[in-house]
Amino acid sequence: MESSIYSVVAFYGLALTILGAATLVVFVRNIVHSVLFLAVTFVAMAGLFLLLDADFIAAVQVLVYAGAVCIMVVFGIMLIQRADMKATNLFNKQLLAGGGLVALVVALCAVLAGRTAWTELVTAQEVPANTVQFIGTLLLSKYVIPFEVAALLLLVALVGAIVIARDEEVKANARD
Amino acid sequence: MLVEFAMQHAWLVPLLPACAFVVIVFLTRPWQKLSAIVAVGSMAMSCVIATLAAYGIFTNHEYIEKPLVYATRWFSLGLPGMPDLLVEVGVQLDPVSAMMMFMVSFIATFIYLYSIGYMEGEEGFSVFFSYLSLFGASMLLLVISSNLLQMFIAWELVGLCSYLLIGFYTHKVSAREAAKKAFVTCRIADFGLLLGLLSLQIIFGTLNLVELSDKIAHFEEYTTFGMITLIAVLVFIGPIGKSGQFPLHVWLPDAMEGPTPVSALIHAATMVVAGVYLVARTMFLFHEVPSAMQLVAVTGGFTAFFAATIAITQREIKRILAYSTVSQIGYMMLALGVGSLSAGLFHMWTHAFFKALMFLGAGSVLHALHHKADVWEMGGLVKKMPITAWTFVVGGLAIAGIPPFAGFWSKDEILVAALGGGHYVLFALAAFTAFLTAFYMWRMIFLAFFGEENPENHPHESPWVMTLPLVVLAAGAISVGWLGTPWHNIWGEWIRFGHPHHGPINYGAMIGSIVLAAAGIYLAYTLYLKDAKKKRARRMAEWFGPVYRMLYNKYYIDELYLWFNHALVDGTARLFYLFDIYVVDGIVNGIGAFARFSGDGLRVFQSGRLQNYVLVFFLGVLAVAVLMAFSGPSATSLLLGGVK
Amino acid sequence: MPEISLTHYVVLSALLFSIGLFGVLTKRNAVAVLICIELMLNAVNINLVAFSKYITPADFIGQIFSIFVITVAAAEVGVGLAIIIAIYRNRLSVNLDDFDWLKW
Amino acid sequence: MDFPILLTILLAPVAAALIMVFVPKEEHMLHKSIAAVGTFVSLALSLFVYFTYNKEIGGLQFVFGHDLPWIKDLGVTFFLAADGISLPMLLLTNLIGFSAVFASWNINNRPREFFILLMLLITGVMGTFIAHDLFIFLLFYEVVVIPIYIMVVIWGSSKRVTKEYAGMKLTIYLLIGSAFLLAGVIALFVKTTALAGVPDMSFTGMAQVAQQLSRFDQIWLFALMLIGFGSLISMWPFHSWSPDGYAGAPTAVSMIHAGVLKKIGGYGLVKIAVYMLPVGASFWAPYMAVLGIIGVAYAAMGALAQKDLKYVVGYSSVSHMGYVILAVACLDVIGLNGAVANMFAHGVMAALFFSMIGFIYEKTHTRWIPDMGGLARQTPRLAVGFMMAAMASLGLPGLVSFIPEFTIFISGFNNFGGLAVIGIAGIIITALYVLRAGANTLFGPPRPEYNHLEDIRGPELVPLVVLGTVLVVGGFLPSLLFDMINSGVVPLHAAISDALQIGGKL
Repeated sequence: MESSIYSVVAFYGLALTILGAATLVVFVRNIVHSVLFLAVTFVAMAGLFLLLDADFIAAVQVLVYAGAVCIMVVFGIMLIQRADMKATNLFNKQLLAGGGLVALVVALCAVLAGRTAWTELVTAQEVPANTVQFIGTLLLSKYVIPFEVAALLLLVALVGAIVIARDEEVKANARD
Repeated sequence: MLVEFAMQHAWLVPLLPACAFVVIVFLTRPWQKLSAIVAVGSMAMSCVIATLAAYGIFTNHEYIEKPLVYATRWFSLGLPGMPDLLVEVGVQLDPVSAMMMFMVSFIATFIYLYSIGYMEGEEGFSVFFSYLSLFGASMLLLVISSNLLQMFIAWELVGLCSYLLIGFYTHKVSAREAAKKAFVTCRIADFGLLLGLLSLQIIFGTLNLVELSDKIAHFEEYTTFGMITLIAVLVFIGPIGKSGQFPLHVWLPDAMEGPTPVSALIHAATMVVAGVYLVARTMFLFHEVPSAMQLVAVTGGFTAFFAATIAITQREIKRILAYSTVSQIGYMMLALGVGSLSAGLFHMWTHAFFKALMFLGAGSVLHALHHKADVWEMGGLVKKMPITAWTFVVGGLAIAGIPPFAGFWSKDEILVAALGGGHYVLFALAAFTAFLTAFYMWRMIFLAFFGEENPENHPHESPWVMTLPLVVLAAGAISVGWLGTPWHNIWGEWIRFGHPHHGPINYGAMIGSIVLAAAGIYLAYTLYLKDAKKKRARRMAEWFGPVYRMLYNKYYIDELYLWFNHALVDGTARLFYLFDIYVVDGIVNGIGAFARFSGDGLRVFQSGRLQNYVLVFFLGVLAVAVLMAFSGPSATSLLLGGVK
Repeated sequence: MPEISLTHYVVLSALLFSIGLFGVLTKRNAVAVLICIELMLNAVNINLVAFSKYITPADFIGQIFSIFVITVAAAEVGVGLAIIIAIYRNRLSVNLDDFDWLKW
Repeated sequence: MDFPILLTILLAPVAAALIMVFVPKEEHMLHKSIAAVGTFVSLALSLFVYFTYNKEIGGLQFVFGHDLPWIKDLGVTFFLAADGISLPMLLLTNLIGFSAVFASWNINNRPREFFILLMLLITGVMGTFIAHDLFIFLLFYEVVVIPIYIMVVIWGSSKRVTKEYAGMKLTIYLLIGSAFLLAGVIALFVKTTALAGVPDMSFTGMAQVAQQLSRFDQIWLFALMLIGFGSLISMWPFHSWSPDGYAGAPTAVSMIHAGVLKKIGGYGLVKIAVYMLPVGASFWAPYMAVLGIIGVAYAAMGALAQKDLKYVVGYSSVSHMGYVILAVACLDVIGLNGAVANMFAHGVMAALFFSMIGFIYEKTHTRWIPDMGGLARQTPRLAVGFMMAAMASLGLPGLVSFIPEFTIFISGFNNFGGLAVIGIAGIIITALYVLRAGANTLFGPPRPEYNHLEDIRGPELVPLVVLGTVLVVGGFLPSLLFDMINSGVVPLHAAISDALQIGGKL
């Protein structure tokens, strides 16, 4: 099993970045800043995927999340928020209850993580070098149906998003 | 030949008027004259058939003991061979029903004829005749019934016709109330009768008159004496209501709200004596129970006296006649109760003629005076309406019991029967009532037809369709009693229960009753005609103030019943209704409200905020995860539905 | 020598998930909630990829699964934003506290 | 087994409803005509069936679908059949259904939807009467409930209670009743299947097994069914939906509900509960009799206190159903005959009553008795119909309801003696309230504000003619009705007696 010091350092570095950025996403008071830190989180996560020998996922992560999703969110914000972006991202009254629940979740996860005998599950097998080829083959053979369904889902989501977001006036114009 | 035909087709007698009813309702209603002709014609044909059939019965002694019965199955329940309940309908012809059939159809024919004149120009002329036809059909059906259930049906149908005809002037509140009162009062009585019939059916398994009379003759095989007494009393409740006996007489005077021909036909001559007829038909039952006979006699005697006292003080011509009817039916009941079926039915027979006559006369007067009914406002009508007046006088003589008019013979026979049976108190009551009857009848006659004319009135004699029935009935009122003179009692030969009765002629009772009647007439003459100027009557009324008021207000019985109805029945009904709304429905609504309130309570958790729901959702997830993690495989498998 | 094991990734994933959950539960802004959902989905992806590497490296189940998750997430963001925009157009607000229509 | 005539009767209204779906909704007259034709086909065919049924042979005739599995594993077949008990009910349904179409002739608020729902309602009711399978019976019963709710809420009228309340009460009450029934049926099914080994939901098949059940089982199963059918037939104290429901419902629904739907309860009691669980029935009979008699007297008193015409008839129908329960409790040939016949008679009478009240309400816009009077002058034909119904209601001989009541009285008096007298005394109170309502509505001085009223005419006369004819014909020829019912009751009673002999020994 690979265990170079670089990977350890890289892991902790990336993990801290991810957690720190994610925390800021939640806690900053300006929604645009939140999105910015979200992008940071996503990029750091792509690094993490590289550590996990998942090159293709890492690429997708950067393209889809850091690229498309973040941009889309920013566009969304631009459409709906006031010009003044201060105090656009506040907490509601559930702060304490939410915190308590999250603490419980964390505690449970900790207990479960500690109790689970991970070493018994882990294999000594290596991840094949060329992940893209394998993924491509699998997606178009074994997982072809889910793949097509996913394509369909995207199409439906595309149409749905347009229909939902479209303005009444636009609709009226389109009819004319 | 014709007689044979009539006897075999006696069912046509009620059927013809029934057809007339249908024809008038559905076809000839728009043409008044035609409707009247249909009604009168059908009844006349019925009368012809009835007369022929009666002739057939009365020329053959055999039918006295063994009635001629044609019957057929009406419906049955249970296995065809051995039914649990078999009801037959049929025709029973014997002297009693033949006499009654003839009497009803004969009088009805003339009253229908009279109605053409009386109802002329009234709204609903055709409808009136259709009702009359329906009544004729029902009454004749009642008369010829071979089965008590069939009789009960006809009994109720005549009640319906009575209801419809009393309330004929639908726009009058008084008519509406009177009709309702008549129906409900009779209904109360019919409840008793129905219970009696049910008991008979259950105990003896049949309601056919002939079979019943055979079985009841030795009722010990079926039931106890107490039960048979109870049944007799229950059966008698029916006649109490229908024939206006105390204490259910209250509807009959009010029934005078109907058109006068109706009063004459239904509430004097035919329907109200149906009770007498029923008791006569079920004599085999009463005969077995002396105490029930006693009850009949006492009820009759008391009612006769009681109604006569009320009649003395009344002012409206038809009301006086109505109380007189109640009183006379009391006589009939008295006769039946003391065991003389022939005397009771004989009085019914004569009464039908003279009372119908008097009612029609009263109708003629009302027609002339435009429905001014108070006898004190009449007077001297004899000059303008001679036929009406003199026929009325004939009726008055008949009812007072002056020989040789019809009423004398029948009343005398009742008195003799009461005396012969040893019922001295009832005899005294009946004799005194005879005096009262003569008095109040002649009071009315003197006040209305003699004395000074009231200048406000402009009477005129009625047309021939009205006077012809008067004359015919007057002839009847004179002569029909000769059938049953003590010297040659043809009536008693034929119409009787058990063996014919041949006692010695009681001249004492005969002379006594003539004297009483004459005294009554004389008293009326002095008070209201000879010394009318002296206002003695007025002063007497003042002397006996409380008594007079009590009599004038009919012993306050109506008020008592009204109070009972309003306070007790309506009050209880109200109570039941409130109980229903607040208790029974309260429980139902309470259950509904419980569901609603618990829903309201639970709604607090339904904040409508998405994040709230997420919170709860994750709490649930957490709980499930904890359960799965810490309670071993059994809980996990439970949650996952047994999937490993 | 501290070795980076599966446990590390799982714990990281759990923490990221918790942060996301916290955000979902407590943020007022609908867009923020949407973002936090993305965080939670990413936490799941870390798990999937980590399991893929350590447990079934040859089958790529985890990786393929995470691709589908990403797909769904993208679709979700698209539709979610559309809904938010539509709501905003009606109510001029993206504050989730103003929306309690689920009550009816 | 040639032409599936029962199925045709059942589906004719459905076909009418289907056609209506494709007719434009503005064509009011066309919708009404289609509904009339659909119900007329059913009526004509059911008359044909009624008169061609062989009463000498008796038993099930015109059988359809006994080999047509519906749910195979539960032994459910689409079994339609008619016998002497169901045929009068089928005929009644069609008489009333046909009249109800004409009683609703003046509906102009969404007539298409109204008549479609009405057709479904009629079909559901017919289905319960000709189903010979317990499951199909329940299925049709549930079909009935929903249209009623919608019809009450949309076309009903609010007086003492709102129409929403009335519709809700009606629906929920009946559903709760049917929940008890359902529980009973399921338990019965489980018990009989365990006993017989093979599931069979047909009445006869199930009854043969069920009659063998132990005394204890029969008693509690019958109790469940009694509550279920009891709430349907408005047995005291489960009656309170009836007056409110009828008052809120539109005319046609009141007619069908009071006329036939209620009778499903009585029909089920006779043909399911008593037939399958005779030992339970004989255990509960005295209690049923008491409840029936309370119902008679209590509801009659309640009716006396009413001032709204529909409430009077609503309470009166509860009162009349008391007689039916009393009659069923007698468990003898006369009583069972009387029960079925009285259901028929009351159905005709109540439907006529409600249709006439409906017309009165339509024309005067009131049902409040003190606000009326003298209508006999202004609307004589209406008055005739009203009085006929009133007279039938008080059991006037010569109309169809007298003989059934008479048989019930005989049987009740025979079995329960003095207790039944209280019930019989109900005829006096009935006379009082019916005459009071009739007199105060129709007679007395005519009111000037009603001078412009038009009497019923044309299609509006159909209910009066159809139902009035049945009232009179049934009154004078009771054998037409009783021979039919008797042919169904006698074998049923024989089966009960045999089972009672064994006494549920298993």
